[in-house]
Amino acid sequence: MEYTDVVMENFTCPKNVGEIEDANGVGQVGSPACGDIMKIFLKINDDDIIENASFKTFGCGAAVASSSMATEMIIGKSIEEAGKLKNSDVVDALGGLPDVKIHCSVLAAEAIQAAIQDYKNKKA
Amino acid sequence: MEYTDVVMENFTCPKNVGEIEDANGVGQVGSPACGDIMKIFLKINDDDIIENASFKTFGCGAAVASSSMATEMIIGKSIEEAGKLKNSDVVDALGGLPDVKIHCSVLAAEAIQAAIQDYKNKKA
Amino acid sequence: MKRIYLDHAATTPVDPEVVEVMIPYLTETFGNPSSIYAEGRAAKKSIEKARQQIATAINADSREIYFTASGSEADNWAIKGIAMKNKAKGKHIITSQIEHHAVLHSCEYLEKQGFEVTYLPVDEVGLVSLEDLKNAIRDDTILVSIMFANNEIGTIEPIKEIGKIVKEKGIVFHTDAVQALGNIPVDVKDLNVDLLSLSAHKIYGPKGIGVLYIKKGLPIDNLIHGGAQERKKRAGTENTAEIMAFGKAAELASEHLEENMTHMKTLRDQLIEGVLGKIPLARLNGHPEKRLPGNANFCFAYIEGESILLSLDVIGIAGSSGSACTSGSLDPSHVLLAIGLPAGVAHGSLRLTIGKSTTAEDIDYVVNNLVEIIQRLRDMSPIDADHPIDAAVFDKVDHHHH
Amino acid sequence: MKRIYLDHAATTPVDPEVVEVMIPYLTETFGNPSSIYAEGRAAKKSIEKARQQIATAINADSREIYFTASGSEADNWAIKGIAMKNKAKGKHIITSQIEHHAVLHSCEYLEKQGFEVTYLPVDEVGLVSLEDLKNAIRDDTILVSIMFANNEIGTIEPIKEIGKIVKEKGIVFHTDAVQALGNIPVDVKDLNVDLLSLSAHKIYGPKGIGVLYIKKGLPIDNLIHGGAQERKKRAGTENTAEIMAFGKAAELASEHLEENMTHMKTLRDQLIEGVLGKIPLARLNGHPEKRLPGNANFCFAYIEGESILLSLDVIGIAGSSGSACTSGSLDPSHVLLAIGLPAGVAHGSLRLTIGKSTTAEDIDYVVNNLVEIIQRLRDMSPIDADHPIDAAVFDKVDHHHH
Ligand SMILES: Cc1ncc(COP(=O)(O)O)c(C=O)c1O
Ligand SMILES: Cc1ncc(COP(=O)(O)O)c(C=O)c1O
Repeated sequence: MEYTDVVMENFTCPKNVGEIEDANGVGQVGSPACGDIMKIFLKINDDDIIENASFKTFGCGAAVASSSMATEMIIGKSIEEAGKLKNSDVVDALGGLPDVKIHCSVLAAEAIQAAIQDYKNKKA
Repeated sequence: MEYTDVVMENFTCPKNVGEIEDANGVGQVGSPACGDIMKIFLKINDDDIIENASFKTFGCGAAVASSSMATEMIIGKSIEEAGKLKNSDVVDALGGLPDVKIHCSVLAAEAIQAAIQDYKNKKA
Repeated sequence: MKRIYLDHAATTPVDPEVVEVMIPYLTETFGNPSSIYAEGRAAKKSIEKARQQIATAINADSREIYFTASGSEADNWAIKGIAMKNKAKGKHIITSQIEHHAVLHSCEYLEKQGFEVTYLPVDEVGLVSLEDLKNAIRDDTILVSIMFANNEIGTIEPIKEIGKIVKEKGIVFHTDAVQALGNIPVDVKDLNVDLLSLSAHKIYGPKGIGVLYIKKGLPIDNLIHGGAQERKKRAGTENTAEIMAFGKAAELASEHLEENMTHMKTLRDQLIEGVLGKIPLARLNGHPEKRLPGNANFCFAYIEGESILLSLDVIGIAGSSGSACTSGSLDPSHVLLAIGLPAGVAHGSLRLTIGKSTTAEDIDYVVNNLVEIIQRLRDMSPIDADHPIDAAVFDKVDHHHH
Repeated sequence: MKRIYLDHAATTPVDPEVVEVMIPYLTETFGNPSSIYAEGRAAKKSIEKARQQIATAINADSREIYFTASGSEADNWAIKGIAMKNKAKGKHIITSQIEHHAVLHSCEYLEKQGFEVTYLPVDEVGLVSLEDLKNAIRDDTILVSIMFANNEIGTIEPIKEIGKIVKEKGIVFHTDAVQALGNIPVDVKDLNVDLLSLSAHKIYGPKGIGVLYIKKGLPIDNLIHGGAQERKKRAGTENTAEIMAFGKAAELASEHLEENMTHMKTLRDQLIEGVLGKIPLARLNGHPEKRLPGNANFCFAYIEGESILLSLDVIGIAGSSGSACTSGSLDPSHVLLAIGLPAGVAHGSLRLTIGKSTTAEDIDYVVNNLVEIIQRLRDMSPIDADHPIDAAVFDKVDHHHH
C-alpha cells in the first residue's frame, strides 16, 4: 500500500479527532465486518454554517486520513456546500488514494451527508 | 553426462581403432537411427585365440570408449572366453557408465559375439 | 531509524552465508545443467549437492526432492498433479478451511473442473479434528491436503496422526510444510506424508525457489511440461543459483534448529506476556502451546489492523495483519474467520513473527510502543464497550459492498 | 585452459551489470512485495520498475507483463491457460512440429485431456507455411502457438503474417519468443500477438525467471493459483532479485540490440563459411538468411554429435547437439527430423551459438580444431560413402531399442 505524504500526515497527526459534546448533527456509516466505521460530529450554527466538525473512525490508514481531511474541508462551509462534497474532492485533497482504498473517501462523504441529514431531521 | 576418467581416456585416445586387413571375423551392430553403429574386426588364430581385435564406431563417447575397452579385454583370449564377455564387464572396466549409456556397452558385447559368429560361419 | 523486522512468516532476510553460496552461480558457474560440457556438468553436480542437503533436512532420499519456483507452485503441483492423475479413480479431495491460498485456490479451480472438495473446519484454536477427517473420507477420496503449520495463527496440525488415518485408507496425503521447515522438526518418514511443500524464502533463502517432496514411486501428473529437467517431472532450465541457496539454507536451518527454536520461543513468550499483560482487551489467536515458536497473533478489540501496521511502520516496526500474500485484498483473513472470530474482530488482528536475529530489546520496544498505539487508535474509534454498534445505521449503507 | 563458450542458445553468462542490480535484493531490500510496510513497499516499487523495463523492450504496457519462473512456465501457462479458459468454445489447437518441448509437451498433455492438436509441418529450412496454417484453422480452433525463432536451427518464422491470419479469424495467438529477445527486434504491437513468452537466462540474465506477455483484457485461466501476486494471475512470492535482473537484462538487450546483432552476424557468417569451406560433407541446417544472428547449426555425415561435443569440450569449446533441454534423451532432435533429416544424420548435428563476447579469434580456433576433430571421428567411423550401411545387419539387433 503506497500512501501519499498527505495521507500519512493525516493518519499520524489527524485533525479533528474525537467527539463534539454539543454536536447537533451526528452521522455514522460503515460496518466493522467491512473493516471501516466512520462517525462524524457536526456543530452547525443558526445560519446553517458548520462551525466545527470532528470524527471517530475504526478503519485503515486511508479511512482515518479521509476522515481527517474531510472534516477539515467542511469546517466553515454551509451545510448545502458541505453536502455537495464529493469523495473525489477528498481523494484529490489527499493527493490520491490507492484504488482499493477509494471506498474510504466514499465513506467520509457518506458520513458527512448522514450527519447533515441528522441535523435536518432534528430541526424538522 | 558425467563420464569417468577411464571413459574419457578411452574416448580421447582409443585403443585398436581401425580395420584389420586380414580379419577373419567381422561383426557389426546398431543403427545410425539409434545413434550408434559398432563394427568389430577379429584376427583369430588356428587355436581359436583372438590375436588381434579392432573397431570402427559411429556413436557417442561411451560407444567409442566401450569399443576401445572391449577390444582391449578380448585380445589374447579364446573365442570361447571372449564370447562370454558381458556388457557389465565392460562397464566395470570403464569405472561405470551413466545409466542412459549402458546400452553402448551392450552393443560392444553384441558386436564381439557377431564377429565370433561370423568367424564360425566362415569356418563351417 | 533502526528497523525491527517482525514479519518472518511473510519472508526472511537472506542469510549472508546463503548469498555467498549463490554468487558463483551468477558469475563463473553459469552453465546450463542439462549441457554435457564442463560448464554444464559443474552446474549439474552442484544441483545434486543441494538436492541432497534438502533431502537430509527432511529425512528424504535426494531422488524425492523436486525443485519448483515457490511454495505456491509446489502446492499447486501436488494438488492438481494428484487430482489429474487419479481422476478416473475418484474426484473427491479433502483439505481444511485454513490452508494457504495456494492450496485453497487450487482446490477451488479443481471444483470448477468437476472435482468435489471438502473443506474441514477447525476449532477455536485452529486444529483440524481427526474425527471430522475420518467422517469426511469417502470411497472416491483421492487426496487429503492438510498444512503442517498455519502461516497466520501458527497452529501446528497433528500431521503424523492424520498421515496414519489417510495411509490406512490408501489415500495420497500432502502437507504444506512451508511454515514448518526451520521452525519445527520435519521428517517425512515419521510423518507418513506422500507429498510435502517447502519454500526457501521462509528459511533465510531467496524468494522464487521451492521444493515438492514426492515419495518415491508416487504417480503424479506434471504441472509444467517441457524439457527433461528434474527427472522429467518439472520443466524449465534450473535456477542453479537459487537451488544452491536453498540447499545451504536448509542445511543451516537443520543445523541450528534447536537453538533457533529456543531463541524464538523465549522471545515469543516475552512478547505474548507483554502484550496480554499490558494491553486490555487483547487476545491471542491460535493454539497456546501447539504453535510455531516464532508466531504471535493478536486481536485488539475496537480497532483495525492496517492502522496498527501503519502506526508500527512509522516507528520502524514491520508486522502483518493476516497473510502477507493476501494483503492485496480487503477481506478479513479466512483463517481468523475459520477459528470463529467475527469479521469486525478479524480486521483488528496483528501478526508478529520472530526470527533468529530478533532480540529481547526489540520485543520490549515493540510492546511498549504497542501499548500507546492501541490506546491512540482506540481513542479515535467510534466503538467501545459503552458504544456498541448501532445496527440500524449499517442498514443505510447496505449498498456499500466490498 | 581458456574456455570458448558457444552455447548461448542454451544459456548465457549473467552480465556483471545485471548481477550488480540483483545483489541489493538479496541483502538489504529483502521485503515481501505484498507487505504494506517500508520493506515491502520498496520491493514492490522495484518490481514495477522492472516490469516497465520489460514492457519497453517489447513495446507493451507494463500491465501486460506477468513474471513467471521460466520460459517453460510461460509457455505452459499460455497454452493450458487459454485452452482451459476456452474449452467450451472449442478444443482445437494449432502449433508446429518444431516448437520447444515446453509447448509440444503442453499440447500433448492437453490431447490427453480431450483437446485436438494440429502440429504443422515445416519445410526443409524450418519454415511454417501460411497456406498450411490457413487450411488447418477450424471453427473450433481456439489457439495458435508458433514460435518466433527456433532454438536449434535458428529459423525465424513469419510471425507478423501468421498474426494477421490468426487475428482475422478471431483466434488467440501465442508466440514463444524466448530465442528472439535480444537477438532480433520484438514488438508485440507490430506482431499481432496476444501472448508472448520470454526467459531471462537467454539474454544475460539469471536462470529461473521468465515473462508471459498477456494482451490487455485477454481472458486466461491461471496456471499457478494462490496469493494475489501479479494482479491475481500468477501466485507465489515474487522473486524480487531475479525480476530486477530480468528488467536490467531486457533494458541492456534493447539498448545494444543493433550492435549485438551486427557482431553476432559477422562471426556467425565467418563460422559458417569456415566450416562449410574447410570440412567436406558438412551441411548448414535452417534458413540461410531468416535465421538468428548468433545461430549456426551443422550436420556432418558419418559421425555422431556427442562425440563431437566431447572432443570440443576436451579442448575447451562448449557447443551443443540439439536443444540442451533435451540432451537427457537419446532421441535425435525432433526439429532436425521435422526438416527432413534422416535420424542417422540428425544424430550428427552440432549447434554453435555466438554471444556478445565471442571473438573472431575464437571462431578461427573453433574452425581449425573442428576440421581435425571431424576427420578423426570419421576415421573411426564404420560408415562412409564407400561403406553404406548393411541393412541386413541391423535386423539382428532389432531387439535393441532406445
Ligand atoms: C524456444 C524456447 N522456448 C522455451 C525455452 C524454455 O525456457 P526456460 O529454460 O526458461 O524454461 C527455451 C530454452 O530452454 C527455448 O529455447
Ligand atoms: C503455508 C504457506 N504455504 C505456501 C506459501 C507460498 O510460498 P511461496 O511464497 O514460496 O509461494 C506460504 C508463504 O507465502 C505459506 O506461508
